[in-house]
Amino acid sequence: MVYITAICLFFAVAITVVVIYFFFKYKRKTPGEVGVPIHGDMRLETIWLVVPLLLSLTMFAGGAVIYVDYRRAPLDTLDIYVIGKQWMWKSQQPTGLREINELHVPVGRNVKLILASEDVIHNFSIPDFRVKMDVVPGHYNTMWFRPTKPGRYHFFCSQYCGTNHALMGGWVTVMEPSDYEAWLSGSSTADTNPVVAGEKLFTEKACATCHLPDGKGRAPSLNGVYEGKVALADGSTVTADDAYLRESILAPNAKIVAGFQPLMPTFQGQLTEEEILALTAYVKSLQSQPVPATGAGVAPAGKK
Amino acid sequence: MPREHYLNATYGIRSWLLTTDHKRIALLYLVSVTFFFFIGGTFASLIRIHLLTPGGYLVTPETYNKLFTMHGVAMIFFFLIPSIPAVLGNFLIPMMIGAKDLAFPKINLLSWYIYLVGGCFVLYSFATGGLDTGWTFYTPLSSVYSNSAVTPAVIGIFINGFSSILTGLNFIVTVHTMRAPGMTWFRLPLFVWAHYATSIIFILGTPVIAITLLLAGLERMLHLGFFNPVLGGDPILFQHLFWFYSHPAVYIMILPAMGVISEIIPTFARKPIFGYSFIAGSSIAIAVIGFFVWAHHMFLTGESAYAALTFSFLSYLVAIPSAVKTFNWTSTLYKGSISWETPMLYGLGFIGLFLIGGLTGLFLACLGVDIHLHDTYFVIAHFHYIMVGGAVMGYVGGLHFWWPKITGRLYPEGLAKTAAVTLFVGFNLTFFPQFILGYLGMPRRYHSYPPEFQVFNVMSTAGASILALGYLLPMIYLTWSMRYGKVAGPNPWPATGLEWKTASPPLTENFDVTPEVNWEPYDFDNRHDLGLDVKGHPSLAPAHGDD
Amino acid sequence: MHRTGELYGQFETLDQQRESASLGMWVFLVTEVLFFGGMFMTYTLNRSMYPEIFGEASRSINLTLGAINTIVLIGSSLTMAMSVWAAQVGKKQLVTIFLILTLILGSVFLGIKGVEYHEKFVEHHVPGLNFNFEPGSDAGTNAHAQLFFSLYFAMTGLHALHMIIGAGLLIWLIKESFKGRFNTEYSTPVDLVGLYWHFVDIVWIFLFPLLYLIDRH
Amino acid sequence: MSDNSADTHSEHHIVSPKVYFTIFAALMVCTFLTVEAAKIDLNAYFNGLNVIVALAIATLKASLVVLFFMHGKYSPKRTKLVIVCSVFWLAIMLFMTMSDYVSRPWK
Repeated sequence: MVYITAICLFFAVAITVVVIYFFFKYKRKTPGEVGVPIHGDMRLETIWLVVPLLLSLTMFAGGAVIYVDYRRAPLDTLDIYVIGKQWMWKSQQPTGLREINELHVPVGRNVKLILASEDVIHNFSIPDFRVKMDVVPGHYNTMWFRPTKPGRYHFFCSQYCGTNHALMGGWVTVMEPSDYEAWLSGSSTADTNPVVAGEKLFTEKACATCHLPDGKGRAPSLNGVYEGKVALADGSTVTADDAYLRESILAPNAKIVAGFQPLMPTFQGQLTEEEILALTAYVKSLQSQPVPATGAGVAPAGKK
Repeated sequence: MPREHYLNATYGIRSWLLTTDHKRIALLYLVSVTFFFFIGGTFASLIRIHLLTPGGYLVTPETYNKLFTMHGVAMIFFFLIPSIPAVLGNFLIPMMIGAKDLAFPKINLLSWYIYLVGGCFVLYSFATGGLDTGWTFYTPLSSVYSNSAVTPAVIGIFINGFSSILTGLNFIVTVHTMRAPGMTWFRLPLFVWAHYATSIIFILGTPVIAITLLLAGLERMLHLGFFNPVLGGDPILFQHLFWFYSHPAVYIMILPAMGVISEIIPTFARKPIFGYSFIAGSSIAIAVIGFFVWAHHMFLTGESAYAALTFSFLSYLVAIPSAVKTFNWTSTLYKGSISWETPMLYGLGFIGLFLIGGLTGLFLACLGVDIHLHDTYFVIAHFHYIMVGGAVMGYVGGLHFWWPKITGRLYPEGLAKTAAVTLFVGFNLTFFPQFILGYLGMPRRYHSYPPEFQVFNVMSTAGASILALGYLLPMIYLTWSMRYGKVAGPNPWPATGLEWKTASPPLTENFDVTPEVNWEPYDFDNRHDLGLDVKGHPSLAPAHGDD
Repeated sequence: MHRTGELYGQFETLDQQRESASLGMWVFLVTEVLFFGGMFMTYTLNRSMYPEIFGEASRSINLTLGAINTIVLIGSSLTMAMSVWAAQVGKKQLVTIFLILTLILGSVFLGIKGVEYHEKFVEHHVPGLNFNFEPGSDAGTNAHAQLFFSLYFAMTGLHALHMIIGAGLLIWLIKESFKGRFNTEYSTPVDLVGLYWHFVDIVWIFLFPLLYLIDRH
Repeated sequence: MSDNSADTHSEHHIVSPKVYFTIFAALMVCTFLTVEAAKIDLNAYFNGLNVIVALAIATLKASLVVLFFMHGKYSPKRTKLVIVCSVFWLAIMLFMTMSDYVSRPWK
């Protein structure tokens, strides 16, 4: 940023000064005067083709490094779900604690936000942390940051989303880890726990009738599936991340697990974003469960 | 002034509404784009007044959202895109290449009518419920959630697209087949090159926005699901299709302005333009590369990181031809004979503002920096520097430059200089603070904002009032000059283009006899017909280089 | 601009006029390619997201009628090309006859298209109007099948609109041709409408496999 | 009036009806082939082969129409450039947009 600013300032100032200098230096003296007929210069053209090109490539490279780092979250993150809807933000801590237009995070931890939208495109933006990401209905986006100083910081919706777009903001509170723990335990209750809610949905929506834990059902066992490698019917493999789980719930036939039939109905339009998150959280909680030898979505050996 | 010219050849309202004369059609456009400019300008003024206070008490949030949307739609689709091509381009291209008219005069008139019909739909939308989707019409907000009059607006822009397409088609064919004897491609004025490049974008880009908005409109009317995730569609696809046109559309706005500046600078520096072929080539390069960069508007939508890297890289490439142009313009001034007349002041202003606008684009093309600046006031400031500082300055400068040709009369020079300076100062005061606001993190399209941002907003509003004055002044004295201005004569500056070889105002068929071109462009030294003091020149260094 | 015979005032020669008109038409067709291109883009993405359901939905449209229509339309392209030829060699009567044949074939195409649309209407396959893909299909399948049919109707509808415009142009050409306006010297309108007609044919050549022939095995 | 007038006569090239009928016959054969090809499960050999074959045949047919019915083969270079541009830009739109979608998986 400083680098780009320096280069841009240099060119802006240099060209402006040169233009103004020429304006005075070569001001017309007599009405009939004509300028010197210079048509061009190949060497100069080459210089100002190549030099800006090289400079801009360094700018590109610098920006690319930051961006790649930003798009690839580290592994040891604190995952918080954030759902945008016209015109409020709901966030949910890993313990299930929910907040509206507020977000509490501990200082010095890598925090990953998993963003979902109930309606239109929003954008979760924390200018003080230099981060933002669109919140797009229909799929998850993630963003991550590492707060370094306790305090309260504004967050905004940066993608225009309708009438009260400007009011769709709130505060991030960055706390000392101990304060954060205290804050978490002070308000968490079992019924808000997404794993519990997800387990309930898992039965209610009849997922449990096919996805048997022992792998003997009509559908793969979900034990240990999260973050594991899943072998698909077409021979490829995918990592079972949030996006994959979401897709499997909403468009089950898109990726069929090897050895299974495409039997599952879609749940598109039947689950709210929050319910999908709860189900995902429940499936995640099965990560530590023993993986059956056969009939699993993920082969035990293939586990990371 | 000539006794008979295109303005008085025939009389009556019919002779204007049914004219196929490219010069008269240009004037019809002039009136209609000015109308839309004032509509858009009114919305802008209300926005700036509203933003004086952080709470924003002047209008409701709904109204505010409609104001900035309608400001964008009116200004972009109905002012900026047609402004220079349809007014100045229409008026000048046939004359510059020595033709009697465009290749398809009736289609030219048809484009104006299509523009009017599209404009009526959009005005209807403004009048009945307004439009609150943002000019970008992002789905599913526009196609499902908005309660405003989206459908007529979308239809209006769809229809208006055909006006652009037909104008572009006309220009391309005209430049290919209607050039006068001796008018080779490399003798074309750079204004024509710029319009040729613009027309390429008209032809290749506009149909895509037309079909995209049509699909979004169908989605809204019939509850289809092309871009609606609830029905299985993908909202990001809309953005891809939208920006496939709308990013090149930025070049539709700026390329013709660059063309104007490339005419003004050699004329008032009275020397050949530096690196003619590089300026011509860079216009084409911008038009072509401009099509490969669109997804840089989408770095944070969750698009593939590989795609983001590619598009960022290509975005830097498109910056190069613009830089080449700027360097060449600057070098043209070197050892010139620079006159400080009004069009040249606009030329100077253009270079300064375009420089800032272009260079701040480098920040936004930079992936890492864009994470912070995306969708903030920094973006607003950046594209206003390009579109207002660049395109509008070019347009107003061009109007001043060719005003004697269009009307046969000169405007009051003193007033005109005052207006040019007012515009420059007002513009910078309006938009420079917005760069700072953006850097501080103020998101765009906010009807109320945290109080810490107020200082810069007040500065911006103050600047906007100066800017408004700067636009009113030319309106008044240009209108005045049509009747009372000093008679200009065929070539008042003097300039080298073919358009200055005919009377001011020109005859209906432009030239008495088809001209024959046997000189190079901007070649003041060998043009003894201009009445300049060629011999008085200190050093006639042999011309070298690429020309 | 005044006009001398078939030469408009802004042009110097008939050659220049013909050249301009032909280039103009080609450039116009470029915009048409990109215009349909937006829809092909939407189609490509949606099909790649829901390949199975697109296949299922495609199998529910009438292949026989689609294939017949393809033949009819290519046939009309042939007669159109023949009328251009007839104009070039100065057989004025043949021009009219081939134009009429083209118009008839074009109308047959539109007629068959109408029959297909009617079938879809009866089957509740028209998006937005009580759309129901198959009795008992779930919400997701329904939505995705509706995407297919939205594209089917948007693409074939836009194509049919072009056909109707083309038919209008043909009627005008037939009228002019009756007056014997087209000859070896001047046949620009026939050439241009010919280009347009062939383009519409080309669009169909792509629409046919993309809409009718997904997973027919 | 224009430097391209040398090209104009080639644009007036007369194609004989025999060529037209041959092309028509070829188009008919292609139509038959594309329908039959769709009925075979080519995807079993190579995933997506069905689409590739269908599009290849369609492209062939379209090329025949452009080259012969539309006289593309006998047109001036400029017209050929226009045709190539349209295809190229369509390809940019399809290819670059799809490149985003297929490269989404990131880790």
